[in-house]
Parts: sequence; structure tokens; C-alpha cells
Amino acid sequence: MRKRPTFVAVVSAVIIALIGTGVAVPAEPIKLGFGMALTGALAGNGKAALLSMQMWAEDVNKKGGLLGRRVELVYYDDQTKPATIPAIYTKLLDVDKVDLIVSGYGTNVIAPLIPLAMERNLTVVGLFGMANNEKFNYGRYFQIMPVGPNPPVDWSRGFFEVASKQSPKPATIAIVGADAEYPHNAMAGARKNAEQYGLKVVYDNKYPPSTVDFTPIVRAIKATNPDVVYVASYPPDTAGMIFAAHEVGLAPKMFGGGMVGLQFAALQTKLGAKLNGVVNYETWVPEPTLSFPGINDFLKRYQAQAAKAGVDPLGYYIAPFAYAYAQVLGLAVEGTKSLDQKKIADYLHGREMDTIVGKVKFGPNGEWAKPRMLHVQFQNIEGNDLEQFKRPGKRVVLYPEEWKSGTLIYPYAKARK
Amino acid sequence: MKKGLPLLIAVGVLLAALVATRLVGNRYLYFAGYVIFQYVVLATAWNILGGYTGYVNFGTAGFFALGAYTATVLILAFKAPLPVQIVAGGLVSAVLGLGIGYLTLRLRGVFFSIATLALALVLQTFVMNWEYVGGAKGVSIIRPAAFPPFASYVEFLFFVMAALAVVSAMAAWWIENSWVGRGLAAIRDNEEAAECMGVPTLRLKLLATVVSGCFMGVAGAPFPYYVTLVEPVSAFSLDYAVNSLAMPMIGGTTTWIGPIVGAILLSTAQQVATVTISSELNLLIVGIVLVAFVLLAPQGIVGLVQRLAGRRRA
Amino acid sequence: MLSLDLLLNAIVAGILLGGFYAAVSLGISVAFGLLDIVNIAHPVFVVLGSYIAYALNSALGLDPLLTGLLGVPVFFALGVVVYRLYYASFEKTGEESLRGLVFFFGLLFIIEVALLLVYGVDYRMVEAAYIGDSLHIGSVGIALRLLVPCLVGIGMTVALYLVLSRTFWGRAIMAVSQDSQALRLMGANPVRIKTIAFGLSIATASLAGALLIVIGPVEPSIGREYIGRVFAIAVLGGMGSIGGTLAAGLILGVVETFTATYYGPSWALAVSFGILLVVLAVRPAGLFGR
Amino acid sequence: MAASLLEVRDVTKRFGGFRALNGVSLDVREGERFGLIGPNGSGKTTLINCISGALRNESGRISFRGCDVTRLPAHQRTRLGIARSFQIPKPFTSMTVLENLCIPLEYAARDVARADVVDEAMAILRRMSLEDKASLLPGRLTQVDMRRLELARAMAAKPRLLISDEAMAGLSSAEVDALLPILFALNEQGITIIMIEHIMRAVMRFSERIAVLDAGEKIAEGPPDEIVKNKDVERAYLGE
Repeated sequence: MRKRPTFVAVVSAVIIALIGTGVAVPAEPIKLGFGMALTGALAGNGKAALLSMQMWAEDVNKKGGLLGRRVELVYYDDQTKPATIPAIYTKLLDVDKVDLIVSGYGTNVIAPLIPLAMERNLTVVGLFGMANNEKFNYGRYFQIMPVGPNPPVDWSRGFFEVASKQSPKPATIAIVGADAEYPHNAMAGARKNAEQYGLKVVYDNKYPPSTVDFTPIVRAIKATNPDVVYVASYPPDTAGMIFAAHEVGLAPKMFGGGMVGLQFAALQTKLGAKLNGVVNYETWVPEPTLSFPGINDFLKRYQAQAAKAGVDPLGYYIAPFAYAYAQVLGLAVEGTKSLDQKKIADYLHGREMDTIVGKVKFGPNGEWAKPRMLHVQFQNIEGNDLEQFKRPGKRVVLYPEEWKSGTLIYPYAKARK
Repeated sequence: MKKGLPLLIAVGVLLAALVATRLVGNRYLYFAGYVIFQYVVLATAWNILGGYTGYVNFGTAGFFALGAYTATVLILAFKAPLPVQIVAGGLVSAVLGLGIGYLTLRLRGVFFSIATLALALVLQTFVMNWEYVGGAKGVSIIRPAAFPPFASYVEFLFFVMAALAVVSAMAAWWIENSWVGRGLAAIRDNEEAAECMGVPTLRLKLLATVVSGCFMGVAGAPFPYYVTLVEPVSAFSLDYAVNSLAMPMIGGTTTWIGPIVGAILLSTAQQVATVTISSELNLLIVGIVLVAFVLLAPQGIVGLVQRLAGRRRA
Repeated sequence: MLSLDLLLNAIVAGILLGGFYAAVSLGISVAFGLLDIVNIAHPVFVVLGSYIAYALNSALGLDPLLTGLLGVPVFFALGVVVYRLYYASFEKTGEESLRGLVFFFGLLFIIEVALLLVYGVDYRMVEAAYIGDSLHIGSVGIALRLLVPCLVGIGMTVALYLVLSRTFWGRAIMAVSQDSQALRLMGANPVRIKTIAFGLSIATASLAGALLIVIGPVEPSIGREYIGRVFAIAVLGGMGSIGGTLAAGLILGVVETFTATYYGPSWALAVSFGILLVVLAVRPAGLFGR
Repeated sequence: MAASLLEVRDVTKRFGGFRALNGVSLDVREGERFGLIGPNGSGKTTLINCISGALRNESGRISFRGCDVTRLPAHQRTRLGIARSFQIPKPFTSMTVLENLCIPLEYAARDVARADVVDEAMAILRRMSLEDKASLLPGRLTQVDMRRLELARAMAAKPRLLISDEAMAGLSSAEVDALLPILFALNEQGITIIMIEHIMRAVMRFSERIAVLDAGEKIAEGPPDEIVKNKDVERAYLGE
């Protein structure tokens, strides 16, 4: 069911607000407001997230809603542009009078939302933003992405943990990434980890997102002969880097780390066997260690609708978490029997919650109390078939230990063959 | 009478904006209004060079972002107050206009356009590599709590942008109706003839580029406090280039009122579309409207209205 | 020893990239350099070519280069239509400078958003036998993914050069770019010649688009990245000089590759635009201009 | 011999490898009616462009009223008193005929007060018999009126030297006869005039002295009756 804020809805909201303040109307729905990237660079993930949230609202309403009231989603397209956020959320709060807000997808649209929430003391749950609360330290901000309490560092910790356990232990590292928001953060974290794990940085450079040919970069990296190559890239450069690595014959002991795009079917099927051996971050993969209650059912329903919605057909990376971030908010409302922002924030801070992405517990800064960023290795990929990515054993979890489902093929060249 | 009218309108708009901040409780209107006024400034600024002089600037985003980043630096370094940011943002962008104008304005207009396109990209690369302002990641700016007598800082920003819109419109009005504007129009019609008729074309073009760039920077300066996040991709967004060019085209390029009409119509339509249509159609509409206007109504809405009014009189 | 390898490889990679840049810029050299039509939408026509290659590749498994060739007549016709519209609305009335520019700007948006509506924002790639393979000559590695576009780009340059210098219509196009009034006196119709020339310029986008998607993934707004580059190359090459376009493409390719290899890739683009700005300021006729 | 108003010394102008003007020298005296002729492509318009400042000559010197103007931009030369009309009329298309005249009156004319600009423009239009077309856009003028506007606008710069670049090209002989008296009248008022013209009848009748250019070089100079008899001139026009 798609519920869009039509003109009628807006007018009726205003009318209700005018005549009905103070008088409780039992049938009035609980409104959850947010902006979401439905156009622009991150629209692919934004649309997938929206689909998940609509599924959540449907599920909740089927069970009688929250506090006996129906849940209604009120959302606008943020166009992946931070500049739209202040107007969108002010409209949601002042005109549409939403009861609860969550963020849109991505660091850059969460950043302008936090100060706005702070001005009004609202609780806000974020969807995949990196280190957003570092500067604000806002007590009512929560992040569903399972990075951990120290975001930029925890983001790539798994990669370095795995590397440090190998023998011979790698000694040098090349760090490379795109000139953009996410890679900037990821590379900063990787540098700290490299220092902590005693890896010498032999190459550290950025490239503009419009780079056409990656072979000169890969060759320059190869010339420094690093043991490990950490790449923080966006989808087109991810493909470019992987192609170039094969063409130039870059064969470090470990390769990958923070490549965006490998989480999704589009690149997985195109790159196929070239992915073998790459170690990369993930939030969820269909490995037996990660089959949390409800997730398989959710994914089945999601995948059935994915084609029609024009979103990633697998939906492992973002979809379950987009469901979960609404889910925790729902749990808090039910748990506190209230829409009071303070009570909801207190509830979210206080406990471990069961969601389709497993048990979620938030730390003091709103990030996950314990890091659960997965690092996986692509293994035994053959051809360009999509179905294989739904099976276990293709992206085995190496880290964290708790969820480990396989072992690293080391060095990279051995897995690549 | 004719001289007094614009001043009267200007004072009227400012008073209305001030009264609005007293009466309207719905803060959404301030945010939406801020965006509309911001585009009034940008469209007016673009038109001083593009409409009056006939030189197409594709680099509005570069000038705008330079204003925004100048303000950002001032906030990070000195916590400078908003008026200082605006003046500084305007000055820095004006200097940029002078520089790029000096390099390319001797050539045919097209080279200037291409240079502005490249300029925005070069500037963006510099900002991306400048860690002090957060590089590619950008930097979060904390908005001051409130600015008395305004109830919230956003109301203050709204009022400031309204004032900037009025100032830029008055500047455009003055240019249009002075010897400067007549010289610029001569350049637009035929630059060679203008030069031979005694018009100091290079100096006037430079003047137009500087004023135009200055107002673009001015429009960008309050941006950090408005969004609270300054990062290169959104500060250099192509939106600013497209809109600042489309708005005068739609409104009409030869008068000061044209860009204002275009800015109000188009940015209101975009604001409404953002909260209703919510899809790529939004952008498609801008493209189609732009092409339709250039093809079918080259004088813009103002030209259409004038023609209709003229017909009635005749 | 190692640095010599790096140097050789940087030169080779730069040349490969340069050949591709030339392919993308040829259309601009014809439209802007010869006809004085500032078609800033050219890169988006190239992206359109990429999507056609993608559609035919994923549906029928056709080789992208083949679809690029097949698209040439279609794109030629498209160019003819666009020019007719442009001529009737702007050039005829002498209003091309400002409004014509804006017209192409609007066109850029329409095509881009149309692609967005049909294919979404996801990156698209093609499959072809040569993608992913590479040759090794001594210590120099050559990726076929880049070699093929480079060779095709050089081939396109040669073909276009021959067409313009050896055929009747080609010579007529060169004449029209010199002096369209004189041509009218000779009884030829400059509008017809310009229509053909503009058709030709858009036709190059079909092949260039195929090359673009061979090199890497494509999304609808990727064309914007090329607007600056193609104009830089057209101006640098000396407005309308076909050989100059190839030379300028190679220069830009080598400069970007060298910057990426030795100084840091993040400055590669800025360096090439810096060159453009300097050329505009110092020698606007371009390096190989008349 | 009266003082030279305009002195052109050894002016050379190249376009790439092509030498459009090769060491051309001229002297035009105050109050003179001077003719400049030559076959197509002989460099007449290039010379005019160099004198008016639209082009810069690579070598040689141009002085006006004793000042070296070689490096001055065109608009400053106009202010000193050099005004020109264009071979292909280049009116300001978005302005009315009257407004077209206001531009040079405002920017170039030395002693017209701002308040008098419109009166002055109307006076010039009257002299050129354009007064009833003052509020028209140039696009609606006839060919001959367009030529008149071109001259009128040059007049509005209040020049000492008026360069008329083929002001009569494409006009009927009746129309030429209507324009010539106007030029004579301007000259009566003390304005020096350089006339570039293909219509020999007009140049010969108008000019006191004529210079002939061929392939970028001056091949002859003298009173009209001498020029007519000059063998080099004949050869240049008729070929070998």
C-alpha cells in the first residue's frame, strides 16, 4: 500500500490541527515522517529502504497498529540533497504534524537533520550515516547501521583484524579512495587502524569520482608493492578498480575493504568471478550464522516486490535495516505506551531489542554498543548468475568471530586464481 | 513617480517579511521562503550578466559555493557574525568574477561560458582537497540559537535573505535604468558596434561579471547556517547553475522583474513538487519548461504579458 | 628500473585514454569548431549511445561496438532533427548565442531525466569478450577494455578526417565553416550542409557511447563529467581541427594519467581544466589552431 | 598644406600567415573628403578596422590629431573623434532607432550634457530624415533607412573623422543620390570623411583625394582624375 501525502491529506491535517487540538481523536493515525532519496545519487538504496518501511507499516497495521492507532508514513523525496532537509522536516513537523521522525538514507542527509532535531528535542533514528553524532553528541540520536561505538575506526576494524591474524603477517598497506564523503570517512578510519595494527602506509591517495581510467592508479599502487590494499570506492570506481587490478595484475595478500556496490546484485552479477578473493564489508549475507528470526521471511516478501519497485533484487544490504530502524521505534512506542520523545529515547538507550537484523543495543552515542560490521570474502563465484548470490558459501563471514561462517583464502591470489 | 515606485516596493517587501516573522507560526514557510528568496538573488545576479549583457555563466554553483565556503571558513575560524560572512562571501566571489572575466571576457562569449563550466569543477576539486573545511566529507555547522528580536534564527535567516533579494533587485533595477545598463544592452546586441560607439565593453563586462558574481556569493553566504552541513557535492550542485539560468529565461531576461517572476514561479513549483510529485519528473519538468520557453516564448513571461498588454492598448 | 616501467605504463595508459577522449570530443569539434553550434548536450548524447548499447547487449547479447555502429544512422537522423529545430528557432533569427546555449542545456536535462526514468540511477555495464583481458608487451600492460576504445577512437578520427577532406559533402562542410555567405553565392545551400554536418557530429556519439560503456559502468548523469573535458579538448585542439582533436585528447589523457600516477589522482581533472583555462587566456585559437 | 588629422605609418596586419596589410601609409588632412578604394579582399576593411581599433596592427603607427592611438582600444579612439559605420549594418537590435543614437551620445560624444541627449539624437535623426521612425526597432527599417541609421549613429558620436564603410552598397542610384548630399553637408560642418566605396560614381564625385589598395598594399594616391588614369589601378581592377 502506498500512502502519499496528497493535497487532501495536507489540508485535512491542517483542518484537524485547527479544530482538533486538545481533543483526542482515537482514529487519528500515528504519523512517521521522513525524507528519503527517491531521486539523485542514492535513490537506488533510498527506494529499497522505502519499500522496507512500507512493509513494516503494513505489518504493524495488520497487527492493529501502535497504541491501537494505525501507522501512517509521511515522506518526501530528499533528492539525495542535504539542502532539502531543513524544509522537508520543518514541513513534516509543522504542517503535517508527524508524531515521529526517522532520517533518510545516508550520512549527508542525516547531518542537517540532527541539529534540527536538537532544536526541538526530538528522537531521531538514522539510516546508515557514518559518525553523524561525533560533533553533536546528541542523546536522542540513534544509528541502525551496525558499525559500533567508534564509527570510522570500527567500520574497517574487521578488515584489519582479519589481516593481522594471517601468516605471514602483512606489513604494508595502500589506502585509496574516491574524493567524496563516504570514502573520506572510511579512509580516515583505515589510517587509524593501520597505525593501531602496525601496518606501514606505503600509498595513500584519493581520486576524483569522475575518474575514467583506474589503471594508472592501480599501477602506482602496485609500484609500492603493498601487502594489503584497502579501497574505499563508490560503485563505478569499484568496478573500475577491480577491472584495473585484474588487468594490471595487482595481487596483494588482501584486497578490498570498503568498496561500495559489491553489496548489490547489479555489480555482483557483472563482475562475477572477478570478485573471488575480494574481502569487503557487509551488513548482512545469507550465511547460516546470520539467519535471525524473521529475516528470511522478510527477504522473501521483499524480493517478490523488488522487481516491480525497481530496486536491488537481493536486498541484503539496506532493506532489513530499513525495516529494523522503524521496528525499534515501534518497539519503543509500544514499550513506553507513549509518543513522548524523551521516554522513547530513554527506552531505546536502555535495552537490547529483537529485530529482524538480530539483537540491537545502542550505546551512549546512539551507535551500536558493540560493532557488528561484517567482513566477508567472495569465494567460488562462477559466471554472472544472480541466483548463486542467494546461496551461502559465496560471501563467507570472516569477522566478527561471533558470526564467522568460513575462513579466509590467503593470500588474495590464491582465491583469485 | 517612476523612481519612487521600486523603492516603495522594496520597503513594502521588507516590511511584509518582517511582519510575517511576527505573525506566522509555521516555520516551514520560513524555510521555503528562504529558498525562494535565495533563488531570486541568484536569478537576478545571473541575469545582470546573462540577460543584460548576453554572456552565459554556467558556473553559478562555483560562485555560490565560494560564498558558502567563505562563510564557513569565517564561522570555523572566528565565529564571525552573519553580516560579515555575507559581505566577505560577496567580495570573494566578486574577485573570482573579476579574475575569470579578465581571463576570458576578451574572447567570444562562448569561451567565457566554457571557462565558467571548468571553473566550478576546478574550485570543487580544491575544496575537496581542503581539509580545514572538511574536504569531501564536509563540515557540520551549528546554527546560533536565536537572534533577537527574531523568535528563531531561521526567522532571522529568512528576513536576511528577503533583504538580500530586495537589495539585488534594486541593484538590477538601477543597472537596467542607468547608462551602465544601456551600455550592457548595446554589448548584448552587437559588441563590436558598441565598442565602436564609445562603449568601454571590456570594462562594462567586467563590472557586470563582478556585480553578478558578488550577488551569487552573497546568496551562498547564509547557506551554512541554513543547511547546517556544508559539503562540496551539494554546495556545487548543478541545481544552482540550472535554476539561475532557467529562471530568468522563463521570467524574461531583459528586465529586472523577469528573473524575479521566474524565480518565484519556478522555485515555488519545485518546492510544491518536492512535497507532492516526489520523483524524477520534477527535473524533467524543469528541462521541458526551459526548452519550451526558449523555443516558444523567447521573451519569457514578462515579454508575453507585455505583448498581451500592448495588444490590448493598440 | 621500476620507475621506468611506471613511466612507460603511464604514457601508454595516457595514450589509450586519449584515444577514447578524442572519440567523445569529435562531435564537439564538428559542431562547435566547424559549425559554431555550442552543443553542450553532446556528452549526454554519448550517454544515450551507451544505454542503447547496454539495452541491445543485455537483451540480445550484441557486441557494444556493433550496436554503436548500428546506431550511427539513427543518431545521424536524430542530429538532423535537432539541428532543424535549432536552426528554425535560433540560427535563422540570429539568436543562437544565448538562447541556443540554453536550448542545449535544457535538452541535456530532458535526455538525462528520460534515461533516469527508464533505467533508474543504477550503474549499467555491458559484457563483451574483450572486457577484462589485457595484453602484455614487456613490462607494459594494455587493457583491452581501454585499447579497443582507443583504436576505435583513432579510427573514427581518421574516418572523419577522410570524410571531411575527400568527399564532396565533407569539403562543403569545411567551406561552410569558413564562409557560409560565399558558399551561398556559389549556389550551395549552407543550411543543408550544416544539417548534414550536425548529423555527423551526433552520429559520432553513438560509437563514443558504446566505447564509454565498454570502459566502465554508466549512469544517466555521467555525461556531465565530460562536458568540461570535451570542450577543453575541442578548444585545445584548435576549433574544428580533426587531427588537433586527437592530439588534444592524447595530451589530456597523458596529463591526467601522469598526474594520477605521480602526483595524486585527485588533481587529475583539475590539472586538465587548469590547462583549458590557461589556453583560453593565452592562446584561445588552441594549440593547433589556424 | 593643412595639418594631418590622421596619420597611418607603415601599418602591417597579419592573419596567421596571411598578410592582409603590408606597410600601408596614409595621411588624411583636417576637413578633407578622402576616398579609399580597391578590389575585393584588398584590405580596405582591415585598414578601417585598424584605424578604428577593432583590430590591432602588428607593426606601424597610427596617430590621430597628433596622438599615437596605435594601442588604444576602439572606444577610446571613438571618444577622441574617430567614428565609423559598418559595411553590414550592425544596429542595436533591441533598441529603438532613437535609443540606438543615445548610446554614442552618452558614451562617446564629448560635449553633450546628459539632459540634452534625446534632443540631440532627434536633431541628428531629422537631419537624416529618420525622425518619424525614431520609435521603431531597427528590424523594421528598410535597407536605405538602415544605412541612414548606421550613419546617424556614427554621427551621434560627434566625430572629427567619420569613416563610412560602403554605406551605399546595395542601394539604388536614386538612394545613393539621396545619401551623398548628407555626407557633403557633414563635411561642410568641418567633419573629415573617409569614404570606402565600390560605387565609383559616388567616390569619384565625393572625394578630393583617393587612395587605392591592392593585396594589402597602397598602389596609388591622388585626386580622382589622376587615379582614373593610373595604369596600376586599372591593372588591379581589371587584372593583367
